[in-house]
Amino acid sequence: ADTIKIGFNIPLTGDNPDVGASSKNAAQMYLKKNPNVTVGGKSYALKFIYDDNEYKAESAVKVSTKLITEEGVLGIIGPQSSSQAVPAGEVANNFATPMISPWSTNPNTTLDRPYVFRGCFLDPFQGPVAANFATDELGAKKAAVLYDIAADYPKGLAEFFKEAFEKIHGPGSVVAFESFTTGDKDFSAQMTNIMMSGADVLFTPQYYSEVPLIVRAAKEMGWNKPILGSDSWGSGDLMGLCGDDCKGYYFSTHYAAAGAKGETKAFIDEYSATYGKTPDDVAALTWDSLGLMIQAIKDTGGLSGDIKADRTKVKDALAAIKNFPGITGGMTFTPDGDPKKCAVVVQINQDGQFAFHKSVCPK
Amino acid sequence: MTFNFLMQNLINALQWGSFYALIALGYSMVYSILMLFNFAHGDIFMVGAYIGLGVSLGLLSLFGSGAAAILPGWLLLVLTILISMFLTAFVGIIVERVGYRPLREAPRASAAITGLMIGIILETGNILFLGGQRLKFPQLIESVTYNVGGVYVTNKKIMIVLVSIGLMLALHQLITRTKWGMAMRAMAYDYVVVPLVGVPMNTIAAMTFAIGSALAAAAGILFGLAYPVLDPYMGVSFGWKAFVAAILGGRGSIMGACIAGFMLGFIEIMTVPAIMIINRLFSLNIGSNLRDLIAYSIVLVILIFRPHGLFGQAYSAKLRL
Amino acid sequence: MLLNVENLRVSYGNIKALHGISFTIDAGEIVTIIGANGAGKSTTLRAISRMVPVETGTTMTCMGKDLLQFPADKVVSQLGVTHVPEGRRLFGNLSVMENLQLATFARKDRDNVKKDIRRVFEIFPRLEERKAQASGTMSGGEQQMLAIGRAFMSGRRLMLLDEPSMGLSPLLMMNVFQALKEINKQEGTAILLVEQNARLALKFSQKGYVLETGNLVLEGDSQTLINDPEVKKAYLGG
Amino acid sequence: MPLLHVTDMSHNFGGLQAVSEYNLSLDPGQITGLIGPNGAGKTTIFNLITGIYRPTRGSVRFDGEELVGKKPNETAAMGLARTFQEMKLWRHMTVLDHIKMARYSKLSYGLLGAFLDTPRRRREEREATDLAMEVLKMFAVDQFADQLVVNLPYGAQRRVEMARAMVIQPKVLLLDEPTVGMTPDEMMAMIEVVRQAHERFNLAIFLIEHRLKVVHELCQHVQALVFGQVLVEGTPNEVQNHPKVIEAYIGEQEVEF
Amino acid sequence: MEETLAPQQNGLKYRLGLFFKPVPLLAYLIGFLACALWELLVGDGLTSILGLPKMPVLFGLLTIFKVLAGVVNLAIKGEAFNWATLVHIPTALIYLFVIYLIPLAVVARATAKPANVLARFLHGFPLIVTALVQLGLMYAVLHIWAGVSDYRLITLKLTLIAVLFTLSLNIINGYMGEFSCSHPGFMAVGAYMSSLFTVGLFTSDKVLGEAVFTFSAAYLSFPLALVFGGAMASLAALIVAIPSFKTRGDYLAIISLAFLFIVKSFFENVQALGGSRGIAGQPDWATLPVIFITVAFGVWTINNFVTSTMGKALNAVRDDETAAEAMTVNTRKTKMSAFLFGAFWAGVAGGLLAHVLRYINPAMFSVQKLAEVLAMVYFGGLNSVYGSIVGAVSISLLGEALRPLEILKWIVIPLLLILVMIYRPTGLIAFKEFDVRQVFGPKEVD
Ligand SMILES: Nc1ncnc2c1ncn2[C@@H]1O[C@H](COP(=O)(O)OP(=O)(O)OP(=O)(O)O)[C@@H](O)[C@H]1O
Ligand SMILES: Nc1ncnc2c1ncn2[C@@H]1O[C@H](COP(=O)(O)OP(=O)(O)OP(=O)(O)O)[C@@H](O)[C@H]1O
Ligand SMILES: CC(C)C[C@H](N)C(=O)O
Ligand SMILES: [Mg+2]
Ligand SMILES: [Mg+2]
Repeated sequence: ADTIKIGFNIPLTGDNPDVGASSKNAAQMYLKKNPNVTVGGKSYALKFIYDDNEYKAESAVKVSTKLITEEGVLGIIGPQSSSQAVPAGEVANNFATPMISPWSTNPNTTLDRPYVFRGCFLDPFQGPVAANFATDELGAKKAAVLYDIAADYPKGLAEFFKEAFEKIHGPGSVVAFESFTTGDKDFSAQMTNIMMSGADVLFTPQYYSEVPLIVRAAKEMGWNKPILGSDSWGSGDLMGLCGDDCKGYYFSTHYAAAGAKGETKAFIDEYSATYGKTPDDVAALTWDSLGLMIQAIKDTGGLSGDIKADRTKVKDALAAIKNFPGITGGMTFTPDGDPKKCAVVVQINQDGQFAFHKSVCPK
Repeated sequence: MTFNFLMQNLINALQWGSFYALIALGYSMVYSILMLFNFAHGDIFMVGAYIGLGVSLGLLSLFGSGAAAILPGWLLLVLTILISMFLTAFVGIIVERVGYRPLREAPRASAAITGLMIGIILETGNILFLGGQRLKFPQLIESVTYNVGGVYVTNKKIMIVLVSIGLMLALHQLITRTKWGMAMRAMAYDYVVVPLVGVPMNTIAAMTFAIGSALAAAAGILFGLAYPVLDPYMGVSFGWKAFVAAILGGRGSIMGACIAGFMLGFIEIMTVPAIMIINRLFSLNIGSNLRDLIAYSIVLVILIFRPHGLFGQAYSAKLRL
Repeated sequence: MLLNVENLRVSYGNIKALHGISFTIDAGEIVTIIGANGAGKSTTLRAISRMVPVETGTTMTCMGKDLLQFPADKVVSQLGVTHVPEGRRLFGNLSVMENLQLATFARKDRDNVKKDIRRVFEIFPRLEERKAQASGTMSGGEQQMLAIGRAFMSGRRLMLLDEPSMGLSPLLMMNVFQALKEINKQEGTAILLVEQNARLALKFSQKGYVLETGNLVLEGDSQTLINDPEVKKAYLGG
Repeated sequence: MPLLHVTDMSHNFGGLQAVSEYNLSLDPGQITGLIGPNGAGKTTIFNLITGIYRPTRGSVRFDGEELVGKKPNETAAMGLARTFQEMKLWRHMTVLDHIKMARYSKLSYGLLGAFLDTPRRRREEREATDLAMEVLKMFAVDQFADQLVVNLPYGAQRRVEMARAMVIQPKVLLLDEPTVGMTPDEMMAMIEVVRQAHERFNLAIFLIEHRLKVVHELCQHVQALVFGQVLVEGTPNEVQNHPKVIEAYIGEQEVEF
Repeated sequence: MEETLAPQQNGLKYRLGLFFKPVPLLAYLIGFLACALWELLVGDGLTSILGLPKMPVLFGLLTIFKVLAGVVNLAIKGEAFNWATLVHIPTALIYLFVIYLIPLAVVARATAKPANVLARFLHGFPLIVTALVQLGLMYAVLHIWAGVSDYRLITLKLTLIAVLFTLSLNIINGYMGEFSCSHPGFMAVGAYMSSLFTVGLFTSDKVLGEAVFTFSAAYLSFPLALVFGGAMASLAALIVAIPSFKTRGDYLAIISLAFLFIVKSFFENVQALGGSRGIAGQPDWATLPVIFITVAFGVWTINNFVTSTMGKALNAVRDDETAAEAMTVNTRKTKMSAFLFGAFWAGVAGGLLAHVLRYINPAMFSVQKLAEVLAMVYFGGLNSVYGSIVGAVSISLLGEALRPLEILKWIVIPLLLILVMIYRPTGLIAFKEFDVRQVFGPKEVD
C-alpha cells in the first residue's frame, strides 16, 4: 500500500527529553488508532518518523532538513519549543513543507512563513490573560515576575505579562522583574528581592520542573501570596514533583484535564490507560496538531504522488481549515498560521488536580 | 530593608556555596591527586542523588513514612546518606577503573575527554533506565522555617551548611595528616615513582575516586533535600562550576577548593542583591540577569591578579602531552 | 643468594633494550653494572623493581620467591627491594619529613620507623636541618641524600641505585658513597649500583658486570675488571 | 671593557640568600669556570644573567648594555645563549626544528608571512634550514635531523642542545654541567666539541661543572662559589688546591672523575 | 643498537597498502569524481533494483543504522520490527561497494600513472597551480555529491564548518598545549558579529531593524562580514590571551571557561542582539562554494602557520617554555598570535554557521558545544591538521549516521571515543605534519 509519512522533530534527549516522550506517546497512540487514512478515496498507510533534535537549534535544523529531503515526509509536527521551532520553521518554509508546532507560543515561529502553523495560542495573548486574571480575580495591584532569561519562551511571556500588567496598573507596577538562567536551581536571591518588593502576586512562566523549586524557595522565604503560572506548568508531573506546595495556585493553559468532557475525556482516559499518566499539554497539543495535519491531508481531496505539489496542497488545505474540533479547543488559522484559541485558567485543587477555573477567549 | 536583606542573602549564599564547596571538594580530590580533570564528577553527583533517591525510597517503604514510621526521619536521612555514599563510591571506583586507569600515561586532556564521555553515558543511561522525566526527592525530615528577626532560616539550610563544613574539615585532616593523604599528594606530584616507595598506586587512585564520589553522593542527597527535583542533567553545570571552584581554590589545595566553592556560591548569589543595591543607590536599572556575566567576570579578574588561584603555589607544569 | 636474574628480556615497543641477561646478587653484596649510555642499565633496574614489564622467558627470584608475582609496590614492601631512580624523583611537593614517612606506608613496625628516621638523620645531618622544607626546592645533592634516605626507610634488603653520583659535587659524592657503604655494613643491605663513573663504581663494589647494548659482555670481581685492558679502554678513559 | 660584566648581583628566594654580591667579568674569547657544592647558587647565577629571574640587586652588562629587566628571549637574541643542567629539549619536535627554532629572532617574515606562505618566508625558512644542517654537521648529529629528540642517544641529545644554543650565533655561551651523566669517553668528546666551537667563533664561555677534569681542560679562569658567594677565584690549579675549596667542595680523598 | 620488529610482509592490509601506494591524491579525486558521476547516473536505478527505500545518502550508513535501530527497539522495547528490512543491510553494502568503493579503487588505481604524470607536471609550477587544480576537482566532487540531496548538502556544509572550527581549536589545545574552553565563545562572537553585519545592514529584521543598504550584489560583502566576525572574535580573545602571559594550564582553562560563561551571558542579555531569542533571517549566502573556499583558505593558512618556525614556536612553548625563551622565542607574541589566530577562524566558522542555519541564539554556544569540539579535536589527534580533519569529519558523519539509534547514539559515540582515547591517547592521527606539497604531489614509488 502507499504510505504517507509524517515527520516528528522532537527532543528525545537533551534538556527536556520528557517533552519528546509525551509527543511520541501521543503520536503512537494516534497511529494505533488510525493506522490508515483515506484521501480522495484511496487508502494510505500512515508512517511516523521520530527524529531527535536534542533540544538544540542546530539539530532541529538538521532534523527538519533530513525529514524533508531524506525521509520525504509530507508534513512535520514539531519542534515543541520555540527555540527549536523558530529555526526549524525557516527550513520547513524554505522547502515548502507544512509544519505544525504544537506548543511553540513565540510569535516568530509562524511569522511570514506560510508553511508554518501552530497548535496553540500565542504569548502576546497569554500574557494579558494572566495579567487580567491577576488583576480581576486575585486583586493584585503590584506584581512580581520571576523568569528564565536564557530561555526563549519564559522570557517572552514574562515581557508580555509585564507590558499588559503595567498597561492596567501603570508603569512600575511590576515591582520586581527577576530573572535567572537555564539550569539554575537556587532562587533564593531573587525571592529575597521579590519579598522585599511588596508584590501582591508572583507570576512565573517557568517549566513544570522548575516550578516546585521556585514555589519552595518562595515558601521558605515566607511568601504567602498567590503564585500564577503559565501553560508550561501543565505537565502531569507537576504535582508529582511539587506535592502539596503547589496546591491552590493558578495557571493559564491550553486545556484542563480534570473534569474534561467528550473527546477530550476519551483522549485523557485512553492515554492514561496506555501510559499510566495524565497527558500533559504537549501530548494533547501534539494529538491536535496531528489531527489538523491529517485533516488537511484528507481535505486535499487526493494526493498526486508528487511530493512537492502535495505539500503545497496540504498547506493550502491547512490554511483553509475552519473550526477544527480539537481536544484543546476549536481551531481556525489566521493568515499567519496561528489558531484563535481560548486559554483556560486552571487552579490546582486540593486533590492535586488541574481544575477548570475559567476560560478566556480572544476577542 | 538593608540588614535583614543582606543577612538573608548571606544565608542563602552559604547554603548555595555549600553545594559548590562539597562538589568542588570531590572534584578537587581527584583533580589534585591524580591531576586529572574529572569531568564526570558532576554526573557522579547526579548518580549519587539518584542512588540517594532509590535508597531513601527503599528505606521509606521498609520502615514506613509519615504516621506509620518506625524510625525517625533524621535517622533515615543519616542511613540514606551513609548507604548512598557507600554505593556511589563504587560508581567512582568503576569510573576510575574503566575511564581513567587505562589512561594514566596518556595526556591529561585525553582523560578529560574520557571523563566528559563517561558523563554523557551516565546521563544517557539515566534517561534510558528512568525515562528522562524529573523525579521528586522524598523529604525525609520535616522542613522547619525559623524567623530570626525577619531573616528566614530553615533547619535544612543549617544542616546542609554544617554537614559540608564538617566533611570539608574531615577531608582536610585526611589529606594533610595521614599517610593516605601523603600518598595522595605524592601521587599528584609524580605518580610513576609512587610504587617505588611501597605505596600501592592503584589502591590509592581507587580510594581517591571512591572518596570523591562518596562526597558527591552526600552533596547529591543534601541537594535533593534542598531542591527536590532531580533530572539527568542536573550535574552538568555543577560539574563545570566545580571545575572552576576546584582550580580557583588553587591546585592541590583541598581547603582552597572548598573556600573557592563557598566563594563562587557567594558571588553568584550576592551579585543579585548587589545589583539591586547599586540600582537603588544610583537609580539605575540593571537587571539581575547580568548575574553570570558579573560573577564570572569577578572570577576572571581574581585569576588575573592571582594567576595561581587563591591558595595555589606557582607551578609551571603543563598538560602532559 | 638474594637475587637471581635469568634471561632478562625487556623491550620498549619495537626497541629491544635487554636481550636476555643473567646475573646474581648475594646478600650484603655490592654489585655494579657499568656500560655506555643507552646500554640498558636503567632498564635492568626498572625490570627488577617491576616498573617495566618483562618478556616471556625471563625468570627472576628474590630469596627463592618468584619476583614476577609481585607488583611494584609489593616488591618494595614485601621483598625489601628499593629503587632509587635516575634523577632522584622525589615528591617535590612533600616536605623532607613527609618524603621519609611516606616511604613507610606499608610498614607495620611503627616503633622502628622512628628509629630509622633518626638513623637517616645521623647519616645525613643536612636532612634534619631541612626537615620541613619542600623537597623540590632543595639542591641536587640534598635531594640525592633524601632519595637514599627514602629508600632506606622503605626497605633495605637490596637497594637499586641508578647513577647516584650524577650532578654531585666531588665532596658530596664521597659523602654519599660513604653513607652507602655504612648502610651496607651496618644493615647488611645489598646494593646494585649503576654508574657512569665506572672507576668509582668498581672501587666501591665487590663484583661487576659490563653491559653493552642489552647484553652482558663481561663479569668478574671488581678488582679484576678495573685492571682489564678492555674495560680500561672503553670505560675508564684509557 | 669586558663582554659580560656582572657587578654586585644578589638574589634571594623568600628568606634564602641564594646569591650575594656576585661579580664577574668575562672577556671575548675567554672561558671561565664556575664550581661549587650543590646548592651553592650556580644555576641561579645563570638564570639571573639570562633574565629568567630578576636580581634583587646589582647589574648585568653585556656589550655595554644593561640586561637587568630584559626578558630571556631578549638577552638570548642579543647573543647570550645557554644550555640547561637538566637539558630542556622539546619532546615533540625534530632535531632540525630545534635548531631552526633558535633562529626565531632572526626571522623577519612576520605573522602575515607565516599565515600566507610568502616567498620571503620560504626563502628565510630555506636559509634557516641550510644553516641548521651545517651546524648539525658540526656537532655530528646531522643524521638525526628528522628524528624526534627523545629517540636520540643521551650524548647526542646533549650535543643537540649545544647546537641549538650555537645557532643563535652567540657571543657568550653559558653551559650548565654539559658533561653530566656522560661516560669518560663521551666527556672527552664533549670537551673537544666545546673547544672547537670556542676556537672557531672566538666565543666567550661561562661553564658550570662538577668534573674538575673538564674545568682543567677548558678554563683559563675559575670561580669557586659557596653559599652564593665567591670563595676563591683564579686559575684552575690555584682554585683546586686552595684549602677552603678542598674543605668545602673537593674533599680530602683522592678521587677521579 | 635497536632492533625494530619487521612489519608483517604478507598481511592483506600490507598488500592492499602496496597496491595503492603509487596512487596520488589526484587519482583519488578522479576516482571520487567518477563515483559521484556514477551515482548520479545509476544511483536511483540501483536503489530501486536493490529494493532500498531511498538512495543511501551517507554511504549507506544511515540505512544500515536505521535497520539496526529497529532491531534494538525490538529487543529492548518490543516495538514491532519489519524483518524484511534486514535485507537493507546487505543491499546498502552492495550499494556502497558498487557505487563507491569499487569504482573508486578501480579508477584511482587505473589513473594512477597518468595522474602521477599530471601531478608531476603540475608540480613544476608554483604550488598554487596544483593546489587550485586539485581543490577545484575536490570541489567538483563535493558539489556533485551534495547535489543529490539537500540533507547531504547541509551535512556537508556543517561538516566543513566543523573542520575549520576543530582546527582552530587544535592550534591552542594541540599545538600550544593549553586547555582552552573558550572556543564556543569565540564562535559566538563571530556568529553574532557577522550576523550583525549582514542582517543589520542588508536585511530587514525585527531585531536589528530595517536594512541600511539594499542592492542586488550585497552578497559580495559576505567575505567582509566573515572577516568582521573573525576580527571581533580575535578582539574578544584578548581577554583570554592576556592572562595567558601570566598563567598556564589549568588556571588558563578556567579563565577561558569563565570567558565562555561571560560571552553567553552577554549575548543573553543584550536585547539589541535579540537576547536569548537570538537573531534569525540571515541571508542565504553561505553556499557550498563559499564555505568550501573559506574552509580551504582557513586550513591553508592554519597549516602554513603551524609549519612555519614562527608557528612551531607554539610547540616549543608547549614542550618547554623556559627553553623556548632562552632560544630567543618571544613567548608573549607566540601565545597572543595563537589565541587571536585561533579565535579568528573560530569566529569565521561561527559566521558561516550562522548563515547556514540562518538562526543563532546564545544557547547554541554552550558547554555542550565545547564538549563537542573538544571531542573532535582529541578524537582526531592533537597537533595535527590531518587529525582535525579526520576528527571533525568522522564525528560529524557519525552524529548523523547514528541518528536512527535515537538516544542510544549518546551511548555509542561516547563509548567509541573512550575506546579511541584508551588505545590512542593522543587521538587517531596526532603529531603529523601536513605537507601540502607532498599531499598534492605525485607518488613516487621506487
Ligand atoms: N621509555 C622508553 N621508551 C622507549 N625506549 C626507551 C625507554 N627507556 C629507555 N629506552 C631505550 O632503551 C635502551 C636502554 O635504555 P636505558 O635507559 O636502560 O639505558 P642506560 O644504560 O640506563 O643509559 P643511561 O646511561 O643514558 O642512563 C635505550 O636504547 C633507550 O633509548
Ligand atoms: N625557585 C626557587 N625557589 C626557592 N629556592 C630555590 C629556587 N631555585 C633554587 N633555589 C635554592 O637556591 C639554592 C641554589 O640553587 P642552584 O640551583 O642555583 O644550585 P646549584 O649551585 O646550581 O646546585 P647544583 O650543583 O646542585 O645544580 C638551593 O638551595 C636551592 O634550593
Ligand atoms: C514550554 C512550552 C510551553 C513551550 C513554549 N510555549 C515555547 O514556545 O517554547
Ligand atoms: Mg640510565
Ligand atoms: Mg645547578
